[in-house]
Order: sequence, then C-alpha cells, then structure tokens
Amino acid sequence: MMTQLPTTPNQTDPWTHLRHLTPARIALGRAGTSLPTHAQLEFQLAHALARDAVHIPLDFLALSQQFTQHGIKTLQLQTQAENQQLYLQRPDLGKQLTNASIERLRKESSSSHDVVIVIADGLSSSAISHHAAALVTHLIPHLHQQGLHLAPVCLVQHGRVAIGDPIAQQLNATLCIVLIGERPGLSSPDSLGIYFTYQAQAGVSTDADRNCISNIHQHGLSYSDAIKKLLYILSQATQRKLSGVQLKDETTDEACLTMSQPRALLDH
Amino acid sequence: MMTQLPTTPNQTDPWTHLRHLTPARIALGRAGTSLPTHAQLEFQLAHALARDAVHIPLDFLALSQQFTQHGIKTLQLQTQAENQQLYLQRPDLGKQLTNASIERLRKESSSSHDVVIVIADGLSSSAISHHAAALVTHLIPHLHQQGLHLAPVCLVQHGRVAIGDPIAQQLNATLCIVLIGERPGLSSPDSLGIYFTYQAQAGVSTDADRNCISNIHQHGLSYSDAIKKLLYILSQATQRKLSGVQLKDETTDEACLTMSQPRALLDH
Amino acid sequence: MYKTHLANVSYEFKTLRNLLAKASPPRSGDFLAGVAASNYRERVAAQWVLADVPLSQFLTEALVPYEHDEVTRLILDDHNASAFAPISHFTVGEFRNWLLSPHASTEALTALAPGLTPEMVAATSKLMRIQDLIQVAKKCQIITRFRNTIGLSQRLSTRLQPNHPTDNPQGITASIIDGLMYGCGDAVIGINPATDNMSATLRLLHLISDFIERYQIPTQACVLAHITTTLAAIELHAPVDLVFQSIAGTQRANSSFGINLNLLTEGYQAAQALQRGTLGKQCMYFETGQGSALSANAHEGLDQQTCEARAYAVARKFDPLLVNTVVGFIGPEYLYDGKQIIRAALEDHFCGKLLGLPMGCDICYTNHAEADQDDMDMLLTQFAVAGGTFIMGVPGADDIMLNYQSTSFHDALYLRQVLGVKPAPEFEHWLIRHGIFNTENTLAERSELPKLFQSLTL
Amino acid sequence: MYKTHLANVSYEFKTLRNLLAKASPPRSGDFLAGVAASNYRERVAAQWVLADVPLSQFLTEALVPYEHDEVTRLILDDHNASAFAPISHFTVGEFRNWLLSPHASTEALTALAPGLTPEMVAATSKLMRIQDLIQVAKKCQIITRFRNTIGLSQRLSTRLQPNHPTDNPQGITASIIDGLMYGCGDAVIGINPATDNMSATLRLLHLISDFIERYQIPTQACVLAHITTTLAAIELHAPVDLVFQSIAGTQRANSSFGINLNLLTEGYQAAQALQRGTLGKQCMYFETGQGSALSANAHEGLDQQTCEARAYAVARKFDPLLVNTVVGFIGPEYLYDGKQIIRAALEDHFCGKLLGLPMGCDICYTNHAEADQDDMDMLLTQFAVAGGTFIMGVPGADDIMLNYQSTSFHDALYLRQVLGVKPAPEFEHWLIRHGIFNTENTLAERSELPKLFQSLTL
Ligand code: B12
Ligand code: B12
Repeated sequence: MMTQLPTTPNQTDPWTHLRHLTPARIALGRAGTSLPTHAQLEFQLAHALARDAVHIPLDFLALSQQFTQHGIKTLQLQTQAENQQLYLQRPDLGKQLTNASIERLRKESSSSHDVVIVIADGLSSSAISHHAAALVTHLIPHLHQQGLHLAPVCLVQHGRVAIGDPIAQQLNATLCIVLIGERPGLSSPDSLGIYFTYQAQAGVSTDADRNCISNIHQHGLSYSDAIKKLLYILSQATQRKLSGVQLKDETTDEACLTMSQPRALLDH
Repeated sequence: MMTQLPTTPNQTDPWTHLRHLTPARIALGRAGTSLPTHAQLEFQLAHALARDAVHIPLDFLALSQQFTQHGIKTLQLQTQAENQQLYLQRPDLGKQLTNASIERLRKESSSSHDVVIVIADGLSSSAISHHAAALVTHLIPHLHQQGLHLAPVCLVQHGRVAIGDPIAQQLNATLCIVLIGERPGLSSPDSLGIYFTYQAQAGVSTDADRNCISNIHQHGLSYSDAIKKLLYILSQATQRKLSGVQLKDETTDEACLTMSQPRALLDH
Repeated sequence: MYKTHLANVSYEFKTLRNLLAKASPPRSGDFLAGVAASNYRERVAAQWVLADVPLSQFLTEALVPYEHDEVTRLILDDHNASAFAPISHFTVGEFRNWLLSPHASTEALTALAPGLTPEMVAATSKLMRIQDLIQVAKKCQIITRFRNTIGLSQRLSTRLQPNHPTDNPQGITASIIDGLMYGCGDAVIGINPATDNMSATLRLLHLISDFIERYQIPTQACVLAHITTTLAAIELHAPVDLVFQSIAGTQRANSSFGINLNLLTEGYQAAQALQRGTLGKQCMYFETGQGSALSANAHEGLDQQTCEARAYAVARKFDPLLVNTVVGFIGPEYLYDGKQIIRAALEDHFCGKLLGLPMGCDICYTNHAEADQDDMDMLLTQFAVAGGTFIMGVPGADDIMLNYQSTSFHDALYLRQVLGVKPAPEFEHWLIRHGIFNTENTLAERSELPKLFQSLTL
Repeated sequence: MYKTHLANVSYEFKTLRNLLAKASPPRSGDFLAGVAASNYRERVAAQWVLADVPLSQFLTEALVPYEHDEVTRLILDDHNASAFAPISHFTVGEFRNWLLSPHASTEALTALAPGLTPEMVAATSKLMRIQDLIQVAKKCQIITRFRNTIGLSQRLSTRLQPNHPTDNPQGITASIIDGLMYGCGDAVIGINPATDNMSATLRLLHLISDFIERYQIPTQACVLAHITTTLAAIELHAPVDLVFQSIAGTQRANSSFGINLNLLTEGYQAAQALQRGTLGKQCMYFETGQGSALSANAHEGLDQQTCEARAYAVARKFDPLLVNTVVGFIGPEYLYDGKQIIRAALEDHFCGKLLGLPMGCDICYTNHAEADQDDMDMLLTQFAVAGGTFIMGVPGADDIMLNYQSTSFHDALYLRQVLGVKPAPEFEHWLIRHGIFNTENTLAERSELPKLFQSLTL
C-alpha cells in the first residue's frame, strides 16, 4: 500500500504563474490540504523577523541629520510612553507629550504656521528610517509652492497618530500631517502611513476627523502617489475647512494600475 | 415551547447522600451535562485561594519559636533559590544550600548524629505552619526512645525534597527525614509530605532511594498514623541498611478505614 | 450597591457596570481602562455577586445613560418583552444553567433572541468556561441568505480576502483565483481597499461583480470602504452587493468611526433598494472587535467585552448577512496574548449568536501581540466546534495590506477535513461542478486549472 | 555539524540532539535545562535545518550513547527496517508533508509504526503546527482490548480516578459511583493509592475487582502503586487486571523511578499469566509526562519532548492497553502555562499515536502553573478532535489526593455532546442497559439511582 510513494509528497498549484502579480502568498502548494513544510518554514521566519521589527528602535539622530542636510529644521519630541514596552501597553500615553516637549513647542508657537509635519516611529521604525525623509523632502517644495508656512518638522519618539493633535494645537498649525510607522506585517515590515487632520485639537479631534493615506512602501503606494493624494486632500481641506469622513479622496486613482512589482518609489 | 420552564434548570444527583463519605467533589449536580453555576463558582473560588496559597511565605520565626518552646534546637537554612519566584522556576536551586548555610552546618558536624529532621516550606507554607511542629514534637520522643541521636531540626526556606541530602551528608546523619509542604490542591491547601532517605548523599540519592508518606492533613493521614509508618520504615531501614523502592510499608494499614471526616489529627 | 462576603473578605461593587467589568476574565484592555478586578479573588467575588443579579435588572439599570447614548436607546427601546417573558424570572446564574440545559433547544434560543439584551448575554458569558461558551453557541442556528445560504448546521463559510497594498486589479484577481481554487469565498469576496479613493472603490466593485457574474459564482461581493464612500458609489450606480461598516458599542465610539444609526439606516435602505440578492435580501456586513471603543477613548467605563456585545445590538438592528468579530486585530493593548484572543473570540461568538447574529470570526493576531500560528489553530478548531458561521481566507494567512495574520485558505480545508464542515450548499455545488472540490468535501486532485479558468488572462 | 545561513545570520548546531532541542517550540523545561534556542530566529533556523535532515540519520546518530542507555538500545535494536523502508528516503520535512498527504492513510500509518523511532516522530512534531498534530494523529487508529474495546473511531474512553487522601474504601466507592453515574470508567477504574502500603494496596485491588464483578462492568481495574508493590500483590494472589508504572525516556530517569526494562518485563509477564482479560490481553498501563527526566536530572542533554517520545519506545515494548501523558502534572518549571501544556499534550498524543500507542491524556494543571479551566477546555476540545483515546474523570476535576486539577466527569460529557464521541461499545451498552445513558450518548433523566445500585449500602 505504500509502494506508490511520490518522492515529494506535496503538490504544486497549477496557477503558480500568477505569483508575479502580487506579493501575496498565493500558489503555495499543499501537503494534503496543509501548507507544505517549506512554505510553513518561510512563514515562521517572516514571523520571527516581523516580531523583531516591532522592537527595533528608531535612530532619531540619523533621521534629524537627513533633514538638516536638506536645510530643514526639526524638533525632537517625546511622548509620555517612556519606552517601547510601555508604548505597546499604553496607547493613551503615546498620544500625550511630556512636559519638556510641551515646553519645547511653546518656544516655537510665537511664529505663525499653516502646516506641521509630524514624524512618529509608531510600530515600525524602519518605515520611518526608509521612507520619511525622502517623502518629506519631496513634499516640502510643494507646500512652499502653495505658499504654506511650515513649522519645524517634529520627530516624535513612541508616538501614536493622535500625537499630532497637541503638536498642531501648540504650534497653531491648521494643517497637521502625521507620518507614522504602521504595524509591521510579514511581508511589509516598513509600511508608512500618513494621517491628516484639519484644525487638530487634542482630546477633540477623533479619527473621524482625519484622512488616511496608507501602505506607502516598496510594494505599495509610491511617494509620488502619496504626495499627490495628500496635496489633493490638503487643498480640499483648506477650501472646505474640514477633514475626515466628509472629505473623500477623489483623485483619479491610477496608482493601483501600476504593476504590483517592487519599483522605485519616486519613478513617476 | 418555553412554557414548561423549571424554576431551577439544574438537576441534583440522586446520590447526594454519599457526599459525607469523601471530601471529593461528588454529586455536584448538573446543568444539562455541565457543572451548575454554583459548583462552578465554588471551584473558581477554591482555585483563587489555592493559587494564593502557593505564594504565602512561611513565618520561620514563629516556627522556630514553637520548637524552642519545646526545648528543641533548630537551625535556619537557605537554598540557592533566593525567592519564591526563582524557587518555582528553578527546582535545581531548591536542592542546593547557600554557602552560608553550608558553613552553618559545618559548625554542627563535629557532634555525631543518627537522624536529622529537615522541615522545608516546599509548595505549601500552611502545610508546615499547621502540621510540622505538632508532628515533630510527637515524633521526637519516639526517636529518643529508640536511642537515636538527633541533630538540630533544620528549617529550610525554599527547599525541595532533595535538600535533605546535602544536609544529612553534612551532619553525618544516617537517617534523613524531610517534612515538606506538598503542592496545594483545591481541597487540601495544607498537605504535608514526609520523605525518608537512608544514608542520603547529594547528587547520588535519587527518589528511588526514598520512601514517602504523603497527604498528612485534616482530611488525610493523621499525625499518629504518619508517625507509625515512619517509625516502621526507620526501623526497617536501620535493619536492612537501605530505603526506597526495596523497602515497602508493611504496617497493617487501618488508617484508611477510619471515617473520612475532618477529625483531630492526634486522636488515635 | 452590589456586595458579598467571601473567604473572610468583603467586596463591594458600586454599579452594575462596575460589577460586570470586575467579573470579566482578565484582559489587557480592561486593565488599561482601569476597570478590571484587582486580583483573582475579587474577580471571583464579582462573578459570585453577578450570578445572583436578576436578568430584569439589566432592563432598569442602563450601563451607559439613555439620554447620552443612542446605542443604549436602541437596546432598551427595541427590547422585546414577550420574547423575554419565559426567562424574566432568572438570575444571571440561573440563566447560565438554563442555557446549558436541554430546555434551551435551538428553537427556544431562536425565539428568545429578541428578548435578550447585549448586557444580559455579556454578563452570562462572564460566568462561563470556554466549554460552556462552545456548547451553548453550538445550539444556536442563525441562517442568512443573499446569493447563497449561510449558517446551516455542519457548514462553515469563508470570506475570501484578496487584499493588495495598491488595490492592483490583477494582483487582487490572482488572490481571488487562489482562494476559489482552495474552495474559499462563500461568505463573501470582500476586499479592504487600501485607499479611500472613489475611483479605486468603483473599480474594485466592478471587478468582483464582473468576476462573480462571469463565473456564475453563488456568492456576494463587498468592498469594505467607509459606508459614506459606499453610499456615494451606490449613487454612481456601482454594483454593490453588501454594504460594509465597522461598528462599535457606544455612540461616541461610532461617531469616532464617522457613523451613527441614521447613517447605517441610510446604507441599509440603499442596499435593500438595489435588490441584488437572489435567495435573500440580507445585505449588511459588519465588523467589530473588543477594544475599538476603548481605543477611541469612548468606552464609557464599560469593560471591553460588554462594549463589544453592545455593538451586536447595532448590528442586529440591520438584519445583517454577516457579522465578523476581528478579534486579535488591533493589538496586545486590548488582547494581550493567544489566550485572551481565543477566549474573547469565543465570548463574542457566543454573545452574537445568542442575540441572533450570523457570527464569523477573523481569527487573527498582529506581530506585536504574544501569539502565533499555534494560537490560531487552537481558536480555529474551537470556533468550528462551536459552530462558527464563517472565517477569513487570506493567501498564506498573511494580509499584505492590513499587516496582520489571519486564517489561510488551507486553514479552512483543515476544518473541513477534521470536522467535516462544508461550504454553503450552493457554493459547494459550484465547487463540485467545476471540479475544484470532489464530493468528499475536499480538493479534487488536479494538475491544471479547471476549464472554467483556463481562458482567463491576467 | 548542522548549519544554515538565514536572514543574514549564520547558525550552527553541534549535534542532532542540540538541533532537536533548539528546534523545539518554547517551553520552560528546556530553558531550565539550558538546551532551548536563545531566540525565535534561532529556533526557526534550527527547524529549517532539521527539515533537511534525512530520517535515516536518526538510525546512525544516537542521541544518548548506545552503551550507556538501555532505552537507546531498545530503540535501535527493535527498529523494524522493512516497515521503515517506504519512507527511508525522506527528510524530516518531506516526512511531514507525506504524513499530511492522503498517502498517509490509517492503514499506511499502522504499517509504518514499527519502522519509526521516537526521535523521528519527535523531530517531525517540531515542524508541525497544532493543526498538523491534530490532523495526522486523527488518522491513526490504535485499538486495544482487555475487557472492552478501546480506541475505535468516534469513541473516547475515560479513566475513572476515585482517589482519596486516606484510601478510604467508602470514600473511594462513593467517587466510583459518582463517576459511573456520569458514564465514566471504560478505560480503567484506576486508583492512585495514597500510601505505598501493601495491605492498603491489596484492599483496594479487591475493592475494585469485587465492584466490577458484582455489577458486571465491562472494564478493568488498576491500583497505581509502584510496580514492585504490584508484583508483590500478584504473588499474594491479588486480583490484578492492569500492571501500572510511571516510565521515562532515559535509563537514568527510569532508575530514579526505581525501575528498568527487566522489571517491566517481569511485571508484563506476571500480568499476562493471570489471564484476566476477556476480550484481549493487553494488560499494561503506563504514565509519562514531559519534564520527568529533567526533574530527576537525567535528561542527558535532550529536550523534554524528545525525552518524552523515547518513553513511548519503552511503553511500546510492552504492548500496553493504555498510555497516559500526564501533561501538566508536575508544574510550571517544565510547562509554564496553558499554552505550553496544550501544545505538549498534542505533541505527545501525535508522537505516541504514530508509534502505535493507545494515547490518553491527563489534561491537567497544578495551582502553581499559569493555567485555569479555560486552558483545560481548550485542550479537551482539541484532544478529542485529534481522536485522543481517553481522558481522566475526576469528581469535580479536583483530585483531593494528588492535589491538581484534571478533567471531570462533566467534561467528558461535554465532549460527547459537542463531538458525538461515545464510550467503548461494551461499556456504552452497559450504561444503556442500566439506564445511565440513553441511546443518544447522553445521561438519561433520572430522579433516583438506577436499580442496579439501589441495594448498595456504604
Ligand atoms: C488598526 C486599524 C484600525 C483599528 C484602529 C484602532 C486602533 N487602536 O488601532 C480599527 C479596527 C478600529 C479600525 C477601524 C477602521 N479603519 Co482601520 N486600520 C487599522 C490598520 C490595520 C493599522 C493602523 C496602524 O498601524 N496605525 C499605526 C499606529 C502606530 O497608530 P495608532 O495611533 O495606534 O493607530 C490609529 C490609526 O490607525 C487610526 N485609524 C485606524 N484606521 C483608520 C482609518 C482612518 C480612515 C483613519 C482616519 C484613522 C484610522 O486608529 C488608531 C487609533 O487612533 C490600518 C492598515 C495599515 N496597514 O496601517 C487600517 C486602516 C488605516 N483603516 C482603514 C479603514 C477604512 C478603517 C475604517 C474606516 C473602516 C470602516 N469602514 O469603518 C474604520 C474606522 C476608522 C475610524 N475612522 O476610526 C483603512 C484606511 C483607508 C484610507 N486610506 O482611508 C486602512 C488603511 C485599512 C484599509 N485599507 O482598509 N482600523
Ligand atoms: C509531583 C509528583 C510526582 C512527579 C515528581 C516529579 C517532580 N519534579 O515533581 C512524578 C510524576 C515524576 C512522580 C512520579 C512518581 N510518583 Co509521585 N507524586 C507527585 C505528587 C503529586 C506531588 C509531590 C510534591 O508536591 N512534592 C513536594 C515538592 C515541593 O517537592 P519536590 O522536591 O519538588 O518533589 C519531589 C518529590 O515529590 C519526589 N517524588 C514524587 N513522587 C514520589 C514518589 C516517591 C515514592 C518518592 C520517594 C518520591 C517522589 O519527586 C520530586 C522531585 O524529586 C505527590 C502527591 C502529593 N500529594 O504530594 C505524588 C506521590 C508522592 N507520588 C507517588 C508515587 C507512587 C509515584 C511513583 C512511584 C508512581 C509509580 N508507580 O511509578 C512515581 C515514581 C517516583 C519516583 N521514585 O521518582 C505517591 C507516593 C506514595 C507513597 N506514599 O509512596 C504520591 C504520594 C502520589 C500517590 N499517592 O500516588 N510523582
């Protein structure tokens, strides 16, 4: 009964040729109806790496230097989540600045600003270290073009999306752009999200008042597309004096029609 | 269809009258085939209490005073398991004395001893605080009667059964009697165990070389019965110069025929 | 004031809300919210007291004030007193006993559902062990229909979730094919769009709708955009089968999601008007998950499981085709590890089913939680034994856009294998007809794509 | 030397023993022994390497030296090369694939068992998720007989465990009745004697034997004394059905238990000679459990799960009626929490079944472990789905003598209810005949004791 043994007892899927169309784990084949050993091990490795990714600290010095090189002023701020462990357990603390950081901001609040860019490590430091500086340096000329006054770029350790609210409020910036590391996935450990809030107010603004541009990374949205969307939202927000659910992204969205292969994030 | 509702939807068992025969949780009744709410809650409470029981520290001062009152000399020793948390995680450390304790024992090793009684908190401090002093004070006269030289009673914090081995060895005691708190159960949080080893040697004696008298508590074995068994084993061991699997408890065991109700632990 | 004296200690619980929170099995979100019991004994004491609370108390003591919260108003105003009558004399503890007894038959439970409030079932769940949660939920049968029949006994459906980080149509189609070839997709083929972009949403709606039509698949489509986006799409005559929305258990949490009951009603009516269902007209798809209200700081002092159950009152109002508790989705600050995730999922399923909802579960975890595939397998197995309505199917369990791990197409086949659960009958026939499944509820052996898909070019 | 390079890091594992230990899912005992992987990545690397190790390697590289360990000798000397032949070309990873494939049918697995060594199955289990462990174990069917038939498909037996802190006969009888009235006891009515006293052991042996005879119960008895005590009892003509012994996976661990293979052979022969079985003559009952070798400091550098699997080689030698992995029994130093206990149990079941053993599980925990009834319910459900042979039945789940929590009589009924598993057929008929069960595999409604027991006075 065991004479007809296949040498490789797992089956490959006859649609393996579709694999190049998506980074998703399709056509994995099967052992019986289960995952073959190899796919299983690859999954485990990805999991081990992704778990580590959550805990890699962001090199804020290197980050601020990248901005300085481009002549962009930065401020470094801290939230009340003192360390990564606390950050993970206490999302409330990641939404509040330390007193020292509030003080630091107060010094800047005299000058008038239209827009503030906040960069928070969030759940993926590599999202920030890979994408934040490049995206922001390409974004800023557009903002200047539109005559917007820019506050210093705020670099926040252990921040949540809502950390933009007290910052924008403190700086009297009407437009608040938060770049944050999205939680790392098995296949995209460095995905960046942008959350925009019009007239952000700590404890008042909710997620319903924000717009989100997500999945900015090599297999996802390119910087150019993200910037295009963001500028559209900024202009709509300024005109209609609001942001959030009532403001829809109505750009003619062709981003998704580009090949889903890794590509230069700025090539179009 | 829901008109014929019983007011108490749980069923009682028609053998509830057997309950007084055992402390076991019999005749609990049922809701469908499951535990009725009340029995379920009682179980949860017992579990909460038993979990706490593991962590209640033993009052060694009070314990040694009980012995001093009876004119019995004690020594207080420590294992390498510094605290309860470590004790639970590292059974190996609970079998080894600290250097200070070894030193302390050395001072006693000049005099010659036949028997040493070791009292270790083990997993239940209440087993020791409830039973150890009473049992030992009743045991000692019997040992003296048999002309045995007794070492000071050793009180060990965070000890395992095998902690008797280095102690007996250090004190040159041929007969090693360890009293230890057994892990607390839901119904017997204070069960005491006695482990006896003939010519105990650290790292050499194994559990196969020991005899065990277990379940000494209010619903279990009485002090008198435990002592009877222990004395039998001691005399056999002395005669045959061994202990453990090859030495069986051949007392005519009537302990089990006494009613299984709570009773005075010394009343027969 | 609720009190007791237990093992030599006195315990007091100021309000019913308090009591419920302290009676909850431990979970990180309740500690974060500061509402959890401070130790195991206090938790047991709270359960002890809770067991003696009359069910009727929940109809008089609102956990969130009636005046301030439209979810509370919905719960109390819609309560069906005559359905409640047969159990109105029970305490929570007696109700648990009754649920476990044979008196609580499938029929009895069906009749009872409109008489139950979320708080009653949440309270009862807190006195239940996992086996109780499984056993009772298994007796409930909630059948829903749009283009197929979901929730029949010994059946388990799957949502095919072919997400893509740029919503690329080819990439999504490739994932859909992968899923279908593994027998997934009868609950819904549902895409989370990466962007909130209108044109992308329309494109995706057409993509799935065309696909379903072309291959005559007895299933329904959904693009899980915000309900306002879906409403806009309906106005543009897009082919919308199911209207989706994330919902929560308090008015303030819903408002942080940019929704309220009126908006949901609008969505419900718009979808009904399209009449795209062939077998039935249940056309709403809701997602929930413990912790979402707290994460919006809108939990109103409730424990997260009670909050979650209240979200089911919102769902129930709109006669949904599917309700999905996305149980480990947000992160460890709400459900710390595998154990908390598993228990939460089975509580949610139990509560949802008792309230009459077609409960599925996104059996999942994030990479910052203390969980792994073993935890998923544990939940998977137990959820299916409990008679869960549907689970997710994600290629290789890795959602490359939402960045979390859910169940894979393979996982569903595992359940079909060990527990014999089949897809919805109409979908099952489609699978067999096209040679994807054999009649033994498993994949047919094949070395090439079935005829159906051979002409497909991507 | 075993090595790999993964995600920019090189990994080396000196020996196969090393590799197995580092490939093990995390558990406290392996950390205690200092053999565990130092982090998740290293664990995955070890699994990666292990997947490519040829199965045949286990026949040449002994994990504990042949000269020093009689268990190693037993394993290698008794290996059946022709049974092994069909899979001899596989690596561990390929073997996993094959086990999951339909080629690994019940018949194929039965034929294969004598060709497998404990180390091969332990290695494979380390590459398996829980669903894999369940799925494969479910395909194995191990049937044993003494006075009834244990291990048939869709059946689950129970050991009735009526322990008492003083071995009081009335107390024990009361618990036996409680158990029987809940339908428990077909695997064995097995008492752990509180003392190692000869006269008490004899008394208990007579007590159960008389009881079984008087009520004509199709089951077997056991008093779980040390095998030397049981041998002495046999010499005194006591009615011994099953000979019990705790066993471990290394010679030194067994010797700390006061046993060796010769002693076990003696016990086996003595029991065989009594010929007390009616349907079959499988007359050994073994208990094992991860951590026992390490706890005797006799693990020989092995991880505890591999050690455990080696204990099954010892069991297999004596064609047992029952093998019971007492999985959470010792404490958190070996299996820290519910999750570790559950995974260990399912590994043990998988390994034991592949090696051809009738594996039961004492689903249990102690009060110093991080576990509770929810963990037990999770394991209970999964163990039954995996086709586990038997579980324990302890009144109210509380063993008042061994001081730990196991499964209750009610727990078994839960499984009968949700999964339809029945007791051994002979026992089932006995239950129905005496009105304890109805024909729907559940308790008959009753307000008094069945006729049978009405004359009983205690
Ligand atoms: C976790 C999550 C949620 C959680 C948020 C709770 C929490 N505490 O995290 C829950 C389940 C509640 C949720 C709900 C919704 N989400 Co969401 N969510 C995510 C997810 C998976 C991760 C976010 C993350 O890592 N943030 C980074 C951490 C470090 O920051 P944080 O401060 O802890 O997180 C905050 C934000 O993530 C925010 N948030 C979460 N979702 C959304 C959606 C929008 C539109 C906004 C403005 C904010 C927001 O909530 C968190 C707490 O304030 C992303 C996908 C991704 N790859 O990022 C989708 C994602 C952001 N969500 C999305 C959507 C559509 C929604 C919903 C609108 C769905 C619906 N139809 O109701 C709802 C409602 C959102 C709202 N207005 O509050 C979309 C946004 C698409 C877009 N470009 O606008 C995304 C990209 C996923 C997707 N493609 O479907 N979500
Ligand atoms: C845990 C336990 C075990 C574990 C021990 C491993 C461990 N690390 O704990 C395992 C499963 C391996 C075990 C095995 C056996 N046990 Co045992 N075990 C217990 C139990 C439940 C708790 C012990 C305890 O709390 N100790 C206190 C802690 C703080 O000390 P410790 O140093 O950590 O524990 C050591 C001792 O408990 C010792 N030990 C455990 N069992 C036995 C049995 C004997 C005879 C001896 C001498 C030592 C011994 O092993 C531990 C490590 O060295 C008791 C029941 C009870 N209520 O106490 C039965 C108990 C002690 N065991 C018993 C028996 C019979 C056995 C076996 C002989 C069964 C068999 N037929 O093979 C075997 C082999 C014992 C041996 N010679 O090594 C009997 C003893 C009866 C008697 N009066 O002689 C008891 C009372 C239970 C019973 N009634 O069946 N056991």
